[in-house]
Amino acid sequence: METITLQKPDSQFLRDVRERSGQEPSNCYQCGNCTAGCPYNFAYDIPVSRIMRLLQLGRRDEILQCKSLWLCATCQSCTTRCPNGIDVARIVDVLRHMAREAGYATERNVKAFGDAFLESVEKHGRVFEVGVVAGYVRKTGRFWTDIELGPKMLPKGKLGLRPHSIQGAEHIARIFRRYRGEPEPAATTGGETK
Amino acid sequence: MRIGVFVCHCGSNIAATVDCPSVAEAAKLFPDVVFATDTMYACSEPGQDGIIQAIKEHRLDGCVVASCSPRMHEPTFRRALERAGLNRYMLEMANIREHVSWIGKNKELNTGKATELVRIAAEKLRLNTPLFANQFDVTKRVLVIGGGVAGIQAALDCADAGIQVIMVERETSIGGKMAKLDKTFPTVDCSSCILGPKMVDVAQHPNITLYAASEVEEISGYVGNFDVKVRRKATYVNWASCTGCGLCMEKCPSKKSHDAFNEGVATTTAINIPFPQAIPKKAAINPEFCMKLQKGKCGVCAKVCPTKCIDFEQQDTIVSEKVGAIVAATGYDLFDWTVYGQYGAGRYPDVVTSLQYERMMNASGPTSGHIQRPSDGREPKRVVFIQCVGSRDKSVNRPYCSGFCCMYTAKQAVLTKDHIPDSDSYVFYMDIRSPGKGYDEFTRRAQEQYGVQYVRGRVSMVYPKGDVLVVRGADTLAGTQVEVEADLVVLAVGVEASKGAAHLAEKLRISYDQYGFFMESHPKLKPVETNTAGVYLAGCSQGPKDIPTSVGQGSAAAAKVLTLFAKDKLESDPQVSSVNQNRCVGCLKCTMTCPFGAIKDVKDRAGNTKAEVIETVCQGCGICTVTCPHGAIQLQHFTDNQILAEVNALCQPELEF
Amino acid sequence: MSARTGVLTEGRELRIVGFLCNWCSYGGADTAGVARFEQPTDLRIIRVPCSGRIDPLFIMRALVSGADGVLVSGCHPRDCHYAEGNYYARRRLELLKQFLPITGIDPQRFEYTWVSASEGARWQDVVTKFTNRIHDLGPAPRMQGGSGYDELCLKQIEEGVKQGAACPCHKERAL
Amino acid sequence: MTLTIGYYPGCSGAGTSVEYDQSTRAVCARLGVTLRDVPDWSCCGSTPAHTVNHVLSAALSARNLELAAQAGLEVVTTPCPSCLANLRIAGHKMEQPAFRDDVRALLETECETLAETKSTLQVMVEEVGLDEVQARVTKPLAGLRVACYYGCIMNRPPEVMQFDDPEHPMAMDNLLTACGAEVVPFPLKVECCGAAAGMPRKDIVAELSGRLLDTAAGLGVDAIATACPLCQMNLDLRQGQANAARGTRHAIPVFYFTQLMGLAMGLSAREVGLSKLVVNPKPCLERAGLL
Ligand SMILES: Cc1cc2nc3c(=O)[nH]c(=O)nc-3n(C[C@H](O)[C@H](O)[C@H](O)COP(=O)(O)OP(=O)(O)OC[C@H]3O[C@@H](n4cnc5c(N)ncnc54)[C@H](O)[C@@H]3O)c2cc1C
Ligand SMILES: Cc1cc2nc3c(=O)[nH]c(=O)nc-3n(C[C@H](O)[C@H](O)[C@H](O)COP(=O)(O)OP(=O)(O)OC[C@H]3O[C@@H](n4cnc5c(N)ncnc54)[C@H](O)[C@@H]3O)c2cc1C
Ligand code: SF4
Ligand code: SF4
Ligand code: SF4
Ligand code: SF4
Ligand code: SF4
Ligand code: SF4
Ligand code: SF4
Ligand code: SF4
Repeated sequence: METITLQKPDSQFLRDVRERSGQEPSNCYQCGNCTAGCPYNFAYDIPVSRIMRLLQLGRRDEILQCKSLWLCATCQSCTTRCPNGIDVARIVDVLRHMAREAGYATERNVKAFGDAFLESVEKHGRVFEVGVVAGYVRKTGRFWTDIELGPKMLPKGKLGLRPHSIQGAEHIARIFRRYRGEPEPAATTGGETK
Repeated sequence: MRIGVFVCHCGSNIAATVDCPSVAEAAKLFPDVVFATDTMYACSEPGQDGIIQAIKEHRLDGCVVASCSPRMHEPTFRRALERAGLNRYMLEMANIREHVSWIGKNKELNTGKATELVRIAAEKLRLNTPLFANQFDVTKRVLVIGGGVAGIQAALDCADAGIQVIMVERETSIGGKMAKLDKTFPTVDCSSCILGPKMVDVAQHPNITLYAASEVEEISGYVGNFDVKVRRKATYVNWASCTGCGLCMEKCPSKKSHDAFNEGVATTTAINIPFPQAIPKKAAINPEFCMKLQKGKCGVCAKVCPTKCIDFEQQDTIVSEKVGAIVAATGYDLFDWTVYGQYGAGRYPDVVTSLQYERMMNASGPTSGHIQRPSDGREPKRVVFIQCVGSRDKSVNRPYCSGFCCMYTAKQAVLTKDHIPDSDSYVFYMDIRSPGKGYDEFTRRAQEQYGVQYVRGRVSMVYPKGDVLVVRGADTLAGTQVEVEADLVVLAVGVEASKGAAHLAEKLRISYDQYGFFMESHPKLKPVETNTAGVYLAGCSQGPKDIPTSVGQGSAAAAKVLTLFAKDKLESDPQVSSVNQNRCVGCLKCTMTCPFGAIKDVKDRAGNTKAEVIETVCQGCGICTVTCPHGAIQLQHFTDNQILAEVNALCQPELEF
Repeated sequence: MSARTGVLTEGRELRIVGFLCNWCSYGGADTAGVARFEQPTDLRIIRVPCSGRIDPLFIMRALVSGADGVLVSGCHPRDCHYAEGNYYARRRLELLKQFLPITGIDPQRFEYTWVSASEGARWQDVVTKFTNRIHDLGPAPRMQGGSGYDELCLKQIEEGVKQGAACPCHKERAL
Repeated sequence: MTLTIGYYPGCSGAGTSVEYDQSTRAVCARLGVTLRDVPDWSCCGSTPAHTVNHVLSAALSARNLELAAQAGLEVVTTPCPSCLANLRIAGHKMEQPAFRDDVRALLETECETLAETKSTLQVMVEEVGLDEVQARVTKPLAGLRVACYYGCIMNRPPEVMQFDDPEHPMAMDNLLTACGAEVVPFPLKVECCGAAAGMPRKDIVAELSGRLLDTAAGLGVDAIATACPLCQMNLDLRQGQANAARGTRHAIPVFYFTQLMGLAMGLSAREVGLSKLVVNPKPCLERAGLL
């Protein structure tokens, strides 16, 4: 295993996490309660309490490249039970934002699903399931692995084949554009009033 | 006046962030200062000698020592002054350690601040006057509150030294938690075999008066002369004639009474002697469960009692006692773990507390020492212990370590193996805290010889699956989640201040910390004293501690009491108020405000009303001084002029040194 | 610690006077020191036996003769070493607080609080917040040609406070 | 009882969980609760949004809360815990002025007033009340052994959700008990079912939902009641996948609690959308004499 040089923590990284999450990683005393309760632990490459430890050591790259960040479901079990009142799920959320910003996506499919979902929201204002599936398949180049579920859902009217768009769809699209810092298309600025 | 200033380095404690020589230099310019120097360790022998020599050499009338907190070394330096022939009150201290060097690293600012603190001390000292103590009598009797092992030890030590002891115990028997334990670490000897004889000694000692089922109602007075009122609670049994024969218990039809002694593991009868070795061995009725007291029907106990001592009309009574010192040894209570929903919050019968487990293992306990699952009576083959439940957990406001649960968990795991040889035990821990003599060897033995599996990590949840409990935790050393199926789960519940401790502290006028544990006078140097003269502490009332330490503190508190009683007369603190009869107009506003009733009205020769302070009663708070419209009553050593001199020293538009 | 407590170390020190009771708050300040809790350096502490010993006159004197802030701290209510000294203190100090605006002094420059001997962290917090507050207010305006208050005037203010303090309800223990 | 309250069905209510939406509306109508849809509501962003950025996520939620407030709705109820979490967390975080300003900048609106959000479960227990529910029961669910499963985020984190016990919630247990069902204490009420991992990592869902199904089966229940579209989908639609992955043969119907309430109040199978369930609920309902 790699030897960690203790005197070189990425302190900027630590500061960022502290600021963006509002949590204090040094409050963690490594009791392991978060890992103990984490339902996803079996699928993680780094257990969540070890993420907390690596965070204390300022190990940015190791953390941002781990798969666990993408698998966490924000189930809040860690947050609810941490004896030090650390909002662990929030830290994981923030780390995932940072991983995304840094261009990491070690669970490509999870990211693809999220992206497909948000694209659908951006386009229609609401989620259009078939659209999400289609977008996901397009991004991953993978056949829909749940193909056997189609016949269970379609006849029950659970998979709408037509998107339900809303009046405010353009407002939603603008929220996304502003979030990405894209310039406003001239025609729409000030268009919709609320 | 000739003032000397001594600026202490305290090694590097002060000197690292305060320029001590230049503080001394600056002090030389203050009014009346004729000598100033810095010194390495003012409190050390050479340091004190230096002060004494300077006093003699420079014919000093008073000294300013700039060093640590006066709460630490004021008595030390007062004695030094006395040895040099000065009055002890001609000393002022400037706290340049706790209030300066330890709270900031900027040497320039610190040096300036230290200089100003010396300046105000010197200004005050210029107005100091010699004060002389009075003497008063001591009542050589001691009150011990709480009859756990700590209180028992304190009581026996005092009684053996010939002091009269009044012991007040809230429950119907003394013994405290130790009486409930099965065996005790690290030697694993039987708890009642070592405590029992001591309890009997308490009962039989001619110098000990025991009030069980009693609480302290009210305390007034001061060191050497406290007046105590004790409330003796109604037990509905005339204890003077109860022989403890137990016939009443046999016949009482109400058998579902809460059994506090057995921690609710079993139920008991409404009339009850908590355990066979109880001291005093007297029956008491729990009115909540007595059919006679609730519904007016029954009275069986009264019929069977051979000595006719049942008295359903009994009321609380109050007795008064005079004592000269008080030992508070009210022990601890256990954390209410049912706030932990993830451990079932009390829903799963096979999740028990450590103390319940002690009762289950105890041969004279409700299961006669057979470990059984409360749910189905089956003998558990796999027992999981969870440590730090309600300790070291900020989320439940219990950030502190309970101190002895690591040890008793190891003990319980070992005893489990003794009781059930084909059983497995698992201990979830965060750290193993076993710093006593032979303690670490003990926890190692549990692992090495008894095969107890220690798992380093907290437990996230416990849930039932079929008739077992699944314990899901982490093994942080293995680096992952672990699960174990348990027949019985034992929670090492944390220690809390005993119920009502804060309330008692208020009556005793001692401080308590935010969790209700009593505050010692100094964490290292005065561990059994309190800030109130004549009141001492022992055992878990001050914070979690095991039996050896509790007993040690019990003896230490007794030693302090005996030291106090070694003198026939006590010296009063002369820092009390005194009335300038010329200025006093006899309005008696001071009399009305004094919280201690220390001011009486007298007539002067002309027959005018005047106030007069009873020096032994006055506690030196100075409330009267602020009340008096004429400035006639002044608290010595803290007079208006002295404090104003300090203010003036600080708040002059330009202060230049 | 400093990064998170926002201790002021730059800029000029202001003159802040503290009156602390010996048993609780002075001990609390000691505890903070023993724990090495970093604090701003502006405060100078005057030790008194009890917060009940603090005469509003002391505070007025400090404020009119150059203090930028005055901080009083005693034992928590019900926790007074002298049983009830802090109730007297609270009553008097509350009256003083109401009185200050009449004298032209910003009542923000005066604060009283309760800190026990075990509460080192709380003391650090109290000192830091109060010092920050005084720095936000800036140095107290210096009165032209002396303080403007002579000894007699101070006495009168004190009398006013005392008269309030002497009313029968001042013994009440309501929190 | 007359009560008017804002209603946010959430995207799944219009798609994968139509029967939840349908039964919620039907039960509310029966109880005299008028649901007024938030006008032109949009998606709250669900899990993907907050995993990307908290401000974006809050903006998507806040739009709805503002629209509701503008329509005069002080309280909005949503059956979906995922929507609930997003809407509540948005409201909670926007109490901080700095965060609120960031959200405003994305939204271009003032966000002066925002509606408050409550789960439909909470509305049933707190606003309608168990007595009222019980009074409406015409066909008690007697003989139906049910495990109530709340999912991981209905009550967590407790500081934000402010409802029921975060470890042992009882709201649904009490409601269904009031409806006459035999509610079995279910120890894994708040364990995660696998949530949104279904599409990208169905192995995870199979494992987690599988554990829940095993535990429920071990308790001998006739059915599971849920309050979350994702939970319901993972346990019901993906029950076959869980069986296949773990070699089990569960066939436990998974209802929305509103469907069971509806049945108890005499609504028809069609009115509560029973036909939309994947694992056939008929046998268990027939056994209990409810069909
Ligand atoms: C499960 C368990 C196992 C343990 N095993 C061991 C062991 O093996 N070895 C070991 O060294 N330590 C052990 N301990 C610790 C041990 O119990 C304590 O160290 C010891 O009991 C402390 O004694 P104490 O006198 O301070 O307090 P307590 O035993 O709590 O006694 C205090 C007494 O004061 C009384 N009291 C309380 N308030 C009042 C009041 N207001 N007025 C009058 N009376 C009052 C109480 O009723 C009680 O009788 C164990 C503790 C637990 C919980
Ligand atoms: C590095 C270090 C740091 C520490 N820091 C702390 C701390 O921060 N806080 C704390 O609470 N504790 C601390 N301690 C522990 C502390 O030192 C001890 O608790 C304390 O000194 C014990 O005091 P003592 O009187 O029992 O023993 P000692 O200090 O050892 O005193 C024993 C004395 O007896 C003398 N002596 C020995 N044999 C004989 C003999 N046959 N005849 C005559 N005289 C004899 C010795 O010369 C010595 O002067 C520290 C210890 C170490 C090693
Ligand atoms: S539960 Fe909290 S303290 Fe324990 S390891 Fe996780 S983050 Fe750290
Ligand atoms: S929130 Fe994420 S890290 Fe925390 S327990 Fe749930 S899945 Fe694990
Ligand atoms: S007098 Fe106080 S400051 Fe000086 S050396 Fe002694 S302990 Fe240190
Ligand atoms: S029968 Fe009478 S004497 Fe015997 S224990 Fe009971 S009360 Fe005491
Ligand atoms: S009177 Fe009360 S205590 Fe006596 S036997 Fe009857 S129930 Fe028991
Ligand atoms: S003694 Fe051990 S079990 Fe008890 S609180 Fe301390 S570390 Fe935890
Ligand atoms: S208040 Fe002052 S004047 Fe009045 S009686 Fe007391 S000492 Fe005398
Ligand atoms: S100083 Fe005054 S008020 Fe205080 S105890 Fe003494 S006489 Fe009473």
